[in-house]
Amino acid sequence: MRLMKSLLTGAALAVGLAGAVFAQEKLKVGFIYIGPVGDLGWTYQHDLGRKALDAALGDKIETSYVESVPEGADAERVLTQMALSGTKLIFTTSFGYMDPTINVAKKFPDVKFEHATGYKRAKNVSTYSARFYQGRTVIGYIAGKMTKTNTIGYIASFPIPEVVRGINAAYLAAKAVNPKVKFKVIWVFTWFDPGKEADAANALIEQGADVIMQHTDSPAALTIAEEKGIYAFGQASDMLQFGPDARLSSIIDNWGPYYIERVKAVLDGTWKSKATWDGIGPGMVKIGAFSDKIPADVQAGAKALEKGLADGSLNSFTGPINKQDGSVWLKAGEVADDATLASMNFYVQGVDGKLPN
Amino acid sequence: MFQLELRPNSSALWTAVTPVLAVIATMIAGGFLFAALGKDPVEAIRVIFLDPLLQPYTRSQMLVKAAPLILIAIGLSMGFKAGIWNIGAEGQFIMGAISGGAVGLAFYPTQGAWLLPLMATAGALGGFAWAMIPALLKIKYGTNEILVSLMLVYVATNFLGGMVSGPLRNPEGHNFPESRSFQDYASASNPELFSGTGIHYGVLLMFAAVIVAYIIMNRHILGFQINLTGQSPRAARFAGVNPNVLIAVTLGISGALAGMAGLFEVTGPAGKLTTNFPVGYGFTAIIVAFLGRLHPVGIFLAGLVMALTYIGGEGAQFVLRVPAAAISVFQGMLLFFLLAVDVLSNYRIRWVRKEHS
Amino acid sequence: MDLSSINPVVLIASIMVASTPILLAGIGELVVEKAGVLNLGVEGMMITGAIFGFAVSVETGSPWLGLLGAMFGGALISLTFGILTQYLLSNQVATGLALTMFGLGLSALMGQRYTGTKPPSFPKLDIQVLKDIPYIGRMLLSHDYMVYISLLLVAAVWYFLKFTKGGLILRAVGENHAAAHALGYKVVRIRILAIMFGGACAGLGGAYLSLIRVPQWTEGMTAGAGWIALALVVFASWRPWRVILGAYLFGGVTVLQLNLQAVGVNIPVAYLSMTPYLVTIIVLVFISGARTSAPASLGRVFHASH
Amino acid sequence: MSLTENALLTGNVRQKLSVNGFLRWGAARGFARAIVKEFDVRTPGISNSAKSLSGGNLQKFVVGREILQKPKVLVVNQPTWGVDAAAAASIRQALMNLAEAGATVVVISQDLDELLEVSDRLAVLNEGRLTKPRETSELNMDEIGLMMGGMEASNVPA
Repeated sequence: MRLMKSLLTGAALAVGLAGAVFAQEKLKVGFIYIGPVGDLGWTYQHDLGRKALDAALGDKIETSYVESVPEGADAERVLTQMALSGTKLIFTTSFGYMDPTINVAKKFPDVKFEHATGYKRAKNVSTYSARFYQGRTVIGYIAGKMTKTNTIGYIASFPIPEVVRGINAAYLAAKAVNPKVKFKVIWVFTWFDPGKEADAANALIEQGADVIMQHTDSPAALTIAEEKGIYAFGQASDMLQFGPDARLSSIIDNWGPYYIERVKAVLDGTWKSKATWDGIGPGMVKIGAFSDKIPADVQAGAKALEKGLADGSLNSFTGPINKQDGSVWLKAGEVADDATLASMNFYVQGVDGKLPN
Repeated sequence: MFQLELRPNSSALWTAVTPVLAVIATMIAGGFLFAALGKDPVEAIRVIFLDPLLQPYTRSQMLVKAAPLILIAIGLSMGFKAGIWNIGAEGQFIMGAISGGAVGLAFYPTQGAWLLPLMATAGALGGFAWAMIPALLKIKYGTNEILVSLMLVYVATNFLGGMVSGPLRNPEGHNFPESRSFQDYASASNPELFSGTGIHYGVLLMFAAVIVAYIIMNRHILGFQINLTGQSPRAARFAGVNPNVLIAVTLGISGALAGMAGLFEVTGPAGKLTTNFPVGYGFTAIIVAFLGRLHPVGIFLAGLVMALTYIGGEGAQFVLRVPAAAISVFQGMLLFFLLAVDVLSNYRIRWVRKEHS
Repeated sequence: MDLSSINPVVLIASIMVASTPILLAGIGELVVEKAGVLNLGVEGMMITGAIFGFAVSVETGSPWLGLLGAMFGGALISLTFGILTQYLLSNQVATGLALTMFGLGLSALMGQRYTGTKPPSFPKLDIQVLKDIPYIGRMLLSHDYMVYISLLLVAAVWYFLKFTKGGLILRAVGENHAAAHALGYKVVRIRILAIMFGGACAGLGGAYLSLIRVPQWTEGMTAGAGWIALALVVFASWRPWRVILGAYLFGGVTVLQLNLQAVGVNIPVAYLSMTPYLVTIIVLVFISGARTSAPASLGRVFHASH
Repeated sequence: MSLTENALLTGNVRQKLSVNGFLRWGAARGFARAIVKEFDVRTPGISNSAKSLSGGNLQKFVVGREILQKPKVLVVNQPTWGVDAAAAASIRQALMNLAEAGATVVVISQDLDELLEVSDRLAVLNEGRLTKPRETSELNMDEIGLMMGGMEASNVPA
């Protein structure tokens, strides 16, 4: 009974004090995540970005997050609750949050929103995404150089432009340095299913792939590669611990700098709605340290590629490039425009198989 | 040792008191859980159970979140009362959303007030048809409806995947596996009826379903036959109840309600058909039905409590930084306690001396 | 497209590995259902086993202790279900679903410390002579120990149910709990034991994922395997040997479609993935009239005074 | 199931306890109360569950439930089985009253004394064959014994 009594008085006190929380002057920054922060992939990296934000501006801001929020109705409610409780800047970190973000933004013109990977903007809604395909150009180059069987396995999630772009970029880079290279693509139709990703890796290895690339979230494929003694790459995070021998490099999502920049903009009142699509240059995409399995000349080549993409002297999609059906996409010297890249739904010539639709 | 003794008459008092007991027990056990995570237990309980009740927005959102749960649970409870176990409401929910949604998309972009009612009808029929599969198999072959309806959930899930990446995919949606947005298609959308509340037609339907179900179960011969069959199938046959008709009727009603819940969810809060719009309402509703003791009013309250823990749980995440995992443990405990105490309404506990052998 | 490049030997070998988690969970659930209890919480027990096994394995450095830990974890959480349904007479369907919700949360909470950790690696059956036997060696004799243990477990369950008194009692309890009670058997105690056995097997299945197949811990990593295990018990029409067949079919469809893609065959993945479930429904219809249908007391509440 | 619901079980149609499928609980309770009163069913109230009644009281309730509906034909099987003597007597009386009022009552029983008391005509089932019914008043114990032994009483030499 004493416990009950103290619980009840405690509850009464807490209700009375609830108002006081809002008195603090710190800027409230919220995040909503599609997965758990422990997914070691997409959400994990966004949360690292949030932690970087805390570390950099912790005295002026207060961050909070809600994880594993389903897209749709639940997202809209969580966003509204965040806005209602005084959050002034909210990062919505999944494509499926696009409509909920726009809807809630309409109701809270004073709250600023940042939506990752979408294409709908508003006065108080910015979009941001990373040119992961630049990273895929670099690791595609490494893969093309490292394969002995000239067969590269690619585990893909859904046939959306982002993923298709990655396959094309990696293929073009590999093909450029290894004309005999073949890409075998398996669509697993999930972002996260370690068992299935492992099965896909095994199937690819069985078909002769000795380098595995992936566009799914778990480190399963890397652990399989380690076991089978072939090569693979880290995805989203570095993942070195899962395949110390197999991992050649990695594409790391690095959201921290962008988050810090945008929060600073809100703090000094210069925030404006804009579309950001940053690549290796601003550091949104990072290439993980090279494994010493990669020969020095290949490392140098990859570094040069990385540098060229970063300073803009190189472009992942530079003509001449034909589409898979043989029609011309880019003439010699022509580079792809962002609109085409943003809605890419075709393979380039040379990629095997048919794009599912 | 303790022994359970069947009460000759189930106790109305205990039926009313036990849920309160369970909630208190959950608060205590949950308090320990949150304390172990280093959070203030009193504040955590307050944020989960009290805060959502204090804001008008979260209050109306409780209805929105609870609406599909209650709608489905109401339908399921009728079958459960008669000993007919439809546990495939998730599949009927999905098929309702697909069939109703497909009708809407087929008329795109025609506008007309007739469209949403037509879609709702198609949704109900879709759910109904899906539920008739286990019903007919049970009537004709005596197949176990628990297992057939469960299998059909997986079939529906895969079918949804095929539909949104095939015939129902948004032709302007960059290949993302999702349909056109119903929110952007006025006549096919299930709009917010009272500004700022999120209340939509599905919520109204939910209230209607609770009332009608109450009347049927307490005032109508169908409800009497359902209760009778559940308590004594033999007596029911003597009284002229045709068990096959009852199987078809109860499965049909629950399928139709689940189908409509799916349609209103997908055209309203969820906004579009995607592979991840079903978030398990069909399964959670089974729990809601039992927490509500299979009584329409009980189900209504249970659905609200369930919604409260979801919404309060989100609050606890961003106010107190409680991990989402702790919230689902907490919900699991609540369910366990609620299921455990139910025994007291039908049994009494007696202390008996262990007889000597 | 070149179908001949799919090596059936390797395909079968990878199907065996891919199916082991659902096989383990399935054979456990079969025993539970044979005792007349329907536990829908397999997913929750599997994921609990996955994290228990992972944690014990990392902390002790011993994969074998990890497997024991997984069995313990699975059995422990299934005991919650057992107490609720057997002593407190709660509804089995609702309790099983609650168990899954609880298990997913508990495992995620426990696993926070282990994200990104690599567990100690697991020994393989590595006998060069056996491995070199053509075809059979690679297909059947080059797996990790758990693949064989899971098959042995199926054999043991089959033997137990068919040839031992204990098995007979267990089946009697599942067929007609009232009659079994009248004969003096402790229905509740037998069911609790069966439930714990099921929990231990599901836990082992989960740990197979987290310790052997994809050695890592990530939240929600069972990704629905527990639900498939439930389906395949039905597919197997409650016969132990058919659980193997079912597991290889359910696991095999996924592996097969991935392999077909790898050689460049375009297949409608969604429609192919639903086939095992449709087959299961057809099987259910066929066995509904036969002797070997569901245990008669499946899912029904037992109380001695009824 | 409460006594009211039990009364509704078979009384629905003849007692008009529902209109267009909607139940008239008031009428059903009235019917249940009438049964309890007329057949002296010992129970604290009609909302009590049927299984809380003793065997004899339940039997009285069930028989009463049927008799009060004034059926034209009533078939009862072992109407007084397991019922105490006083209750059994009142059940028998009720059956005879119903027959008196013009209904056909078929009583199946193993209690010969009971049959002799209530019946006008008697037939015996032996090895799956039913004998020709005979006027009870014309029968003596020997003849009944022969019928039970499988001999048609009419074939017995006088």
